[in-house]
Amino acid sequence: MKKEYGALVVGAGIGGIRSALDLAETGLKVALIDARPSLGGILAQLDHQFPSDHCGMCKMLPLTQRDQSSQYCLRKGLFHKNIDIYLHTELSNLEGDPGKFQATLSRRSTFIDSTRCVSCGLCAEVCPARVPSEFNAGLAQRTAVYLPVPHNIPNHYVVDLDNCQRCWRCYEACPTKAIDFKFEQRKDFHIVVATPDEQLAQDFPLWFKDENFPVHPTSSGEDALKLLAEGLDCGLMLLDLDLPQAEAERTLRRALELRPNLAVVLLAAPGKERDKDGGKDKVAAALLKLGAREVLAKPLRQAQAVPWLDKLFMRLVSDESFSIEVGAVILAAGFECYDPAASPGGCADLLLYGSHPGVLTSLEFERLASPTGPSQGLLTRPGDGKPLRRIAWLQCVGSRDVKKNADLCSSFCCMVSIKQALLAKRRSHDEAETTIFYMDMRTNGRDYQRYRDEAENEAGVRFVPARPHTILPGPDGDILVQYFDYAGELREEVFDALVLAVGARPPKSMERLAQAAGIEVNDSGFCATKYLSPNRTSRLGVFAAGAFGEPTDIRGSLIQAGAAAMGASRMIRVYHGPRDETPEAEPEYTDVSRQVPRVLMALCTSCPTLERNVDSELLHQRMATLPGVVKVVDVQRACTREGWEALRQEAELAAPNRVLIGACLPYVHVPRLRELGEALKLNPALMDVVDIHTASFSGRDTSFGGHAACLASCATGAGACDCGEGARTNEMGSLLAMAAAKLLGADPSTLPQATPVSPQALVVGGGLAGMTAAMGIADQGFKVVLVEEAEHLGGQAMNLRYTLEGDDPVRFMEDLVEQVEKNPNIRVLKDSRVVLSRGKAGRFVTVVATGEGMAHTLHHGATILATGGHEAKVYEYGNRVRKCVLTQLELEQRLAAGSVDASSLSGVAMIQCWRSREESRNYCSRVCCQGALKNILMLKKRNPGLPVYVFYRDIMTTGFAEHYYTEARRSGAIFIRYTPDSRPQVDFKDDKPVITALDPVLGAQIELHPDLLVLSSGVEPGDAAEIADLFGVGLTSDGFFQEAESKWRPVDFLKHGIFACGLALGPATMRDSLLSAKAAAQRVVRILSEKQLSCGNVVAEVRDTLCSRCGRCISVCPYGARALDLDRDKIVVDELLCQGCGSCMAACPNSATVLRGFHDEQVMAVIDAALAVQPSAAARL
Amino acid sequence: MQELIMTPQMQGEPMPGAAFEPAIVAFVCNWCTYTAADLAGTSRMVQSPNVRLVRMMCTGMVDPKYIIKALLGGADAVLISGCHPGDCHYINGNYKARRRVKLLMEILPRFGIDSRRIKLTWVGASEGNEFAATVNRFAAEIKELGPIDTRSLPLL
Amino acid sequence: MKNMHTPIAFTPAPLVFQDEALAEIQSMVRACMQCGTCTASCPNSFAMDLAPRQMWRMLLFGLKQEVLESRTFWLCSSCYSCTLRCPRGLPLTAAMAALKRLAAAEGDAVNRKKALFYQEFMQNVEQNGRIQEMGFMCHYFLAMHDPLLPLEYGPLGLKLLAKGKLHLGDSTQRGRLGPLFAKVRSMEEAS
Amino acid sequence: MGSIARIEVTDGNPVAALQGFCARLLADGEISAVLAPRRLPGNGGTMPALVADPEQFHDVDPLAPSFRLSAARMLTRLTRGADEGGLVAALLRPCEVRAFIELCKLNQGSLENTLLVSLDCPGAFTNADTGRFSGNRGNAEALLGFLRADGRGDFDGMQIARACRTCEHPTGAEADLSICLFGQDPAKGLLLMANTPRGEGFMTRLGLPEASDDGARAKALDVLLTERRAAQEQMFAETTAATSDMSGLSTFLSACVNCYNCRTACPVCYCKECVFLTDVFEHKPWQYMSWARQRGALKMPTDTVFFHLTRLAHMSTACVGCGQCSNACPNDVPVMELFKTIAASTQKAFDYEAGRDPGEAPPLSVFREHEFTELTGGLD
Repeated sequence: MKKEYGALVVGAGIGGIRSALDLAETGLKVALIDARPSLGGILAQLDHQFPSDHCGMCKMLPLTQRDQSSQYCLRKGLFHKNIDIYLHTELSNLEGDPGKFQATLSRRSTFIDSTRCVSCGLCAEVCPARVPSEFNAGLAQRTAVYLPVPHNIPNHYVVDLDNCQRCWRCYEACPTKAIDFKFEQRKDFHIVVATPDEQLAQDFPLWFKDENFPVHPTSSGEDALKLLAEGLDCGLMLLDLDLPQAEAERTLRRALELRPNLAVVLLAAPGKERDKDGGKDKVAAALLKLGAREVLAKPLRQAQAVPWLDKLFMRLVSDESFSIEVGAVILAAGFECYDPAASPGGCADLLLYGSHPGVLTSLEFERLASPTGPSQGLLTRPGDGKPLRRIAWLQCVGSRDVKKNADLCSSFCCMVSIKQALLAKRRSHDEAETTIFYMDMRTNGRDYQRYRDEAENEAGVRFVPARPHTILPGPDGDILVQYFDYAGELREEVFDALVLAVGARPPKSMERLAQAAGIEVNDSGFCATKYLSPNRTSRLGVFAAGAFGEPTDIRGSLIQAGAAAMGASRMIRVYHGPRDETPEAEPEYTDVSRQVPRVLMALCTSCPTLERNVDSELLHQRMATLPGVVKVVDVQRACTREGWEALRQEAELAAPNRVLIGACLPYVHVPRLRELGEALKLNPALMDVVDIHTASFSGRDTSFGGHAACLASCATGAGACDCGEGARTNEMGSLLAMAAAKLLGADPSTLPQATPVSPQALVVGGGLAGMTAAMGIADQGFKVVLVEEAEHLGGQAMNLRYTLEGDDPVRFMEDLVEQVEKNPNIRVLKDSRVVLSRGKAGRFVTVVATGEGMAHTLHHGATILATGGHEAKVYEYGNRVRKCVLTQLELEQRLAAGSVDASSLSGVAMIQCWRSREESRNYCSRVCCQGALKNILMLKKRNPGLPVYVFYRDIMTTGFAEHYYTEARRSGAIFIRYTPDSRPQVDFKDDKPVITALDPVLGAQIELHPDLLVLSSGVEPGDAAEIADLFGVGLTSDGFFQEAESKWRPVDFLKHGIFACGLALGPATMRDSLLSAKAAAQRVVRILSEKQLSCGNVVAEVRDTLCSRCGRCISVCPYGARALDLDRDKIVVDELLCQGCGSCMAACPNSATVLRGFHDEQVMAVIDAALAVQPSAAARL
Repeated sequence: MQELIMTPQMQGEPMPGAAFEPAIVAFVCNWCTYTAADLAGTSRMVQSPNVRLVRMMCTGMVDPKYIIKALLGGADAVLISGCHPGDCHYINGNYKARRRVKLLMEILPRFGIDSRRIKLTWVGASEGNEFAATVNRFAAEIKELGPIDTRSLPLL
Repeated sequence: MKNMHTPIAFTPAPLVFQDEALAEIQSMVRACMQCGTCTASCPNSFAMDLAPRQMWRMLLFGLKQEVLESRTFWLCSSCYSCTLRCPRGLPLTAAMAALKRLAAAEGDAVNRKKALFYQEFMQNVEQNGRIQEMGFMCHYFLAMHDPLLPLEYGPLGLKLLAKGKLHLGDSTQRGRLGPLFAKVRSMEEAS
Repeated sequence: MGSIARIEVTDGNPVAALQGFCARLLADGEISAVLAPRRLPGNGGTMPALVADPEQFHDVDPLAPSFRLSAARMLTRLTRGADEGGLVAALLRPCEVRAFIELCKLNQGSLENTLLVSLDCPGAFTNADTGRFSGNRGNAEALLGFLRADGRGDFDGMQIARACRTCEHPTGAEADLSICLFGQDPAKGLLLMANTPRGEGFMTRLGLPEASDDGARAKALDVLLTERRAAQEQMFAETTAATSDMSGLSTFLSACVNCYNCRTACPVCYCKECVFLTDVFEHKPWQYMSWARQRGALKMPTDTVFFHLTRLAHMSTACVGCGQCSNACPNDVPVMELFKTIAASTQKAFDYEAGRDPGEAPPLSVFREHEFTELTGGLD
């Protein structure tokens, strides 16, 4: 029966994971697939991310309903009740329409059975193949059977068949027989060879004798078909194109009728015949279209044909293709880093990439600086290992380059270079000198300008505005870089290493994915999306998330992913109707709090590693003596279905109220505890899995000799041999004792009852962001109250007249306002203000006062703050005073209204970054560069000869907007760079602006007499201080909302249940606001879609009789989950906000507050168990 | 009620012939350090077998009385390892741990417990080699420092 | 780049497109983003008074006089390395050639004098079907009306003579290219 | 230093003068009651009493060198939460004032509801000796001798408690009003100083005659402090030597019977119930058996050193050195010496002084991003 999923997410990079989590948390089942054998995409290779220079992926994990998902570092892996993860799987076809898609997925086999592999690594030790490792970006080598990413748990090994040398050593070395090359199925894999060439017909059977493939050579197509007709179970047919074309085609068509999934391979004669009549190519192409699999060039040599056919056999037998039914599809396949050594568009020769060890791409540098990298995190040059002390970064490699079909800006490489420069300084304890060569330093995120200033002023990173043209091998293995600085001097510098800030390219499998998903691709090769509907692809029901639509940084990807999740969730709800099936009933567990603790301990003794290294009989005896342990049982291979069944029967027999399983890789079993809990009617919190497997490995001798070998070699024989078995058994014994002690102290009482959720949302602010968010929530069937201060909806976006990409924002806003006002689920309160708000996630109570003095009290489950912002007020240079000085917004409105006639103008000057990116407002307002370009193109369209001069510091056109910057230059606008200390001076002569400034290229003062001066004054947040402390949320120093985590929770607040979006979060274009609004809407739907929010297993409780109300725990709680209830004079814990971090427990001197699962006596018992000295083996004898 | 059958380890001097094996209790945070420990374990970086990891949700949860309990209970050393400042899943748990260890470093060394027996380190999620190196170095250091003298004292 | 740093104070007049020869060259280099790769990769840039990057800039500003006074475009030996490496894909060598033509056509006496070398060269080729070094030299020195010039090229000339590079002249190819030049002239009149 | 007034002493009886002072305090409308030490009927010495009736001051004796328990905890109970009636005036020793300030930082009491009056403290005898000093049993002459000697030297063959001998805070500058004894002739008159605005307000209302500080007090204080700091250094050295290793510490605490009396008497140990009395330390039989087997033999009751170390960790940064712990210990365990020595070093480490300033947050209640990087080897 075909599996049903709410959504299919293609690509398990950070964007994919975010979309999957956002959907899974609203209760939808999600299938998450990725072509790579590991989770995390490019992020698994990055350890630090700007602007916080820290890792923080785990902050993306759900906060409420925590126990549905994994609660450990995301690098290890992801588990969620509603997400099924298929790795090594690609989308091969997508039919049907939204709400009912049929997706066929093809999964390339890894040839290793994931339930058997215990990642002991012995196969990798014996594998002779050496291939550049993708994880370490080619800097290190890996074997053909390898571990894709060291962190992932369960991290099973993978066979890379293409580089496998078929020596089968790994097959022999594997202790648990997890590697399966399907040897025995070879003898019934019949191969039919239809070829007129006798020599080939004789050779084939000989060649494949030792592989014992049954080969049936036939001289013509008919004989082959006869064989098939007689019922031969044929696996592969080789069709020689030397046969007449008609016969070959008939044979192929007939064969596919007899065996629909038969693999047919064409044997094409070598080049010269083909050209004679040119027919063979066309024939091959035709047959391929008909269903032939691939073409193999003749003449075949045994050394090349046998491995090829053997591998094809293995793929045919092991790979599988299955189809699932999904409501919506999200494509989050991300991007590939530009490879300078790529043959057609590469620049390896110019930049010595590949020939000089010191020239690295930014990804390679990232791996170099990572502790799991080739040099264990020491910054040494690959090759001669020289410590890197003088490092240079070269920006825009493979981006902003018209000749390499990359007229786009990858938008993250500038910030990545600054981060890597800071990382290099920190790793080398400030000895490294770092230089960044750039054209425009694109730091247009909200905190990014401060990040750059800090790097430049405090950390001493040197920024050089120049584009090195010549890279030469320097003295003793260093690199000589020649460049022209802005003053026109030719400079030459020597560096230890040169890092190329490589841009983004569409993923390699892009056209295959686009063809499979049926979506169009834009001219840069990325998925085509429109400006004002950013994550809709060309096909309805298929959404683009993360950097798949447009190259963007991690924060952008996450917001895009959230928006795509909202689009998909809305699509599913619209086509499936309100979710009919009732949420599965909460399984009720028997209350064991009255019973004496009885622990059942199950030891999985299946792996050979265990028997050889541990004296299991002594272990059993020791464990039986543990307090509270009533039964110790052995289970064979607990990781398999039948092993798990055996364990369940044992458990039902012993009827324990605690279950402890000693097995390998606990993360595989933890999700299964839920089933066991239902079977035994025992709360899974009273069960635990402990990893006894790693212990049996680590320790001095990792060889497999174990105790036996040690006894033989160790003279004392029965003496206390400290190397092998004694230490292992001790370690395992204490691990189990510790786990048992913890379980003994587990608190069996039921969790505090869940808080019911009022299924309504409150949106404060009726601008573009507020309305989009309200629509996003209302369309998914929830009530929304939209509160707007002004008399009408629309906010700042109503002032826009046209966009850079040529959309019409005016009509877009009119439609949006009309939809919001007509939507039955949205109640609009205009000219009204929030007066008071109390409560927590799921149960907010807010009082809104309307203009006519009416006060509404609203009960809602979540809140979105979208108070927006406005154009910054700039009063210098005659702005607002003189007629000839405008801001970009006024110019846009006048151009649209026609009050400014471009053809009558004789010259226009523009000044960018006016009073932005300076101390009073030290952030880039992100919209003015695009605004300026939009106006320039409009002016030039109406008057091509009009001279336009733009004074700029850095043009911030990230993503595809770069194309319009090139257009603006091509249209004749002259861009003149200025620095904060040589600012253009403006004064006025007979009511016309006169601008004098230094043109750095000419090195000369120029004086312009335009008749219009346009200032880009940037963006300021609305006055949100009052709203902020009404809802108890924070503001940044510039007055924007301070989100919980700028990268991983971009639209959430630290206080759960309140979200923010739009201009109030930071400067944003219309597209950014739309995206953050949709992402915020999906976060709200995540809360509203639950009937009641239950808290996690690990949550704090207050034992009131012991508490002396000192308030220490209130101030120490990072989530503000604790409060002093004045009238009941008690400390009250809000179970929803509490994330179980335990800070309160450590702050309370007399453990008046305790954390479920980590009571003081529990931890003390664990410490005792850890220190209980185990008698060595000798004592037993 | 059975009890934990443990033969008496020693009256004063360690078992003849067996070298001194330090017993080290490590309080590790569930997020970054536990991932590094798993990474060190699965990638076979040799770890001394005498370190027992006690998994806490965050180093901010490590109460000074756990450290005192461990040292008095016979642990030769205590390692507290958490995420780098700024990486903490709970935003500022590691800053609290740092202050509490600072307080203990002022008290316990005055009673002859060598300050090297308590160690606070920050280990990132992918620093498996760093964690293994820290643990191995720490175990070697304690082994050379010798057993803690609380084990033989008739006190608790 | 000798006189680089003397500030050139001027006021760029509003560009009125009456001079479409200049506009045609401007449209070639309009998308320049001043990255300086052309200047750096030009082998003769050491001898140029205005760096190519600055020359394009002044061109965009419409400073035709200052551009025509400089020697930069005359020194371009069209090795095409700047065109190859310009990240904007601009036809820089073609622009240099266009400037030469513009200078020859509208330039002042100094420019016309510099254009003489090219005119004499082409005439020599048109007459003899190939370059006759000796004939060409005589005509060029005569046209330059500068008696000292031959002496300046004296040592170079002897070296070429020793190596047999100075072709004394024969008439086998005479007039062979006549129709080609005629065709080119007719096309020039037509455009 | 705020204005200074004079408390007249008639016919050489300073105690009567202070009783009059208390009565005048009570007469003021804002003060609803006065907490002051009152003589006990039987064996002499004083205990705090909450006097609400002006006539009942006849046996109040704030000057008696008797310090049976710290009144700080009592005051917190009187001033906790919203103030119903008027203020409570409290005559306290400097260490009681500082202990009260520490408790207010922990929301146990509030400074707004009380008028703190601190007395210059010449020190007091241990509870065992208090009864035997004649001055405590009505011998006014002996009391005047004691006050004039600023508590230095022997009285009836006894010295003041070691905690007081090593105390370097004999004056309570943090209180609203201070009654100055040092450098004054108790028979003639005492000085009254106001340290806070509220103290100023009451001073003027009391209408005491103006006075000027002739520096005698500072001189006497100087002499006293040098002597006490020397005694303190000597005590620290002694204790550090005695507890330089764990066996030293265990012999130091060998007499302890886990009665936790020192915790009950300690003013800054504010827990309702000490964690060592809660279920956390109610060990099960098998735990005792396993420890016994582990170590061979097990001292009972267990968790002795554990208790003292944990208490050090909890309150050494708040210890004001009042000595009540040794006072309350039935088996004369030198608890005060141990806690004052450790408290000195932990408070210096965090650059914090218990009770110095109500606004200064206790060390373990604030956390900063960049600090103590030397702990993790310079790694931030």
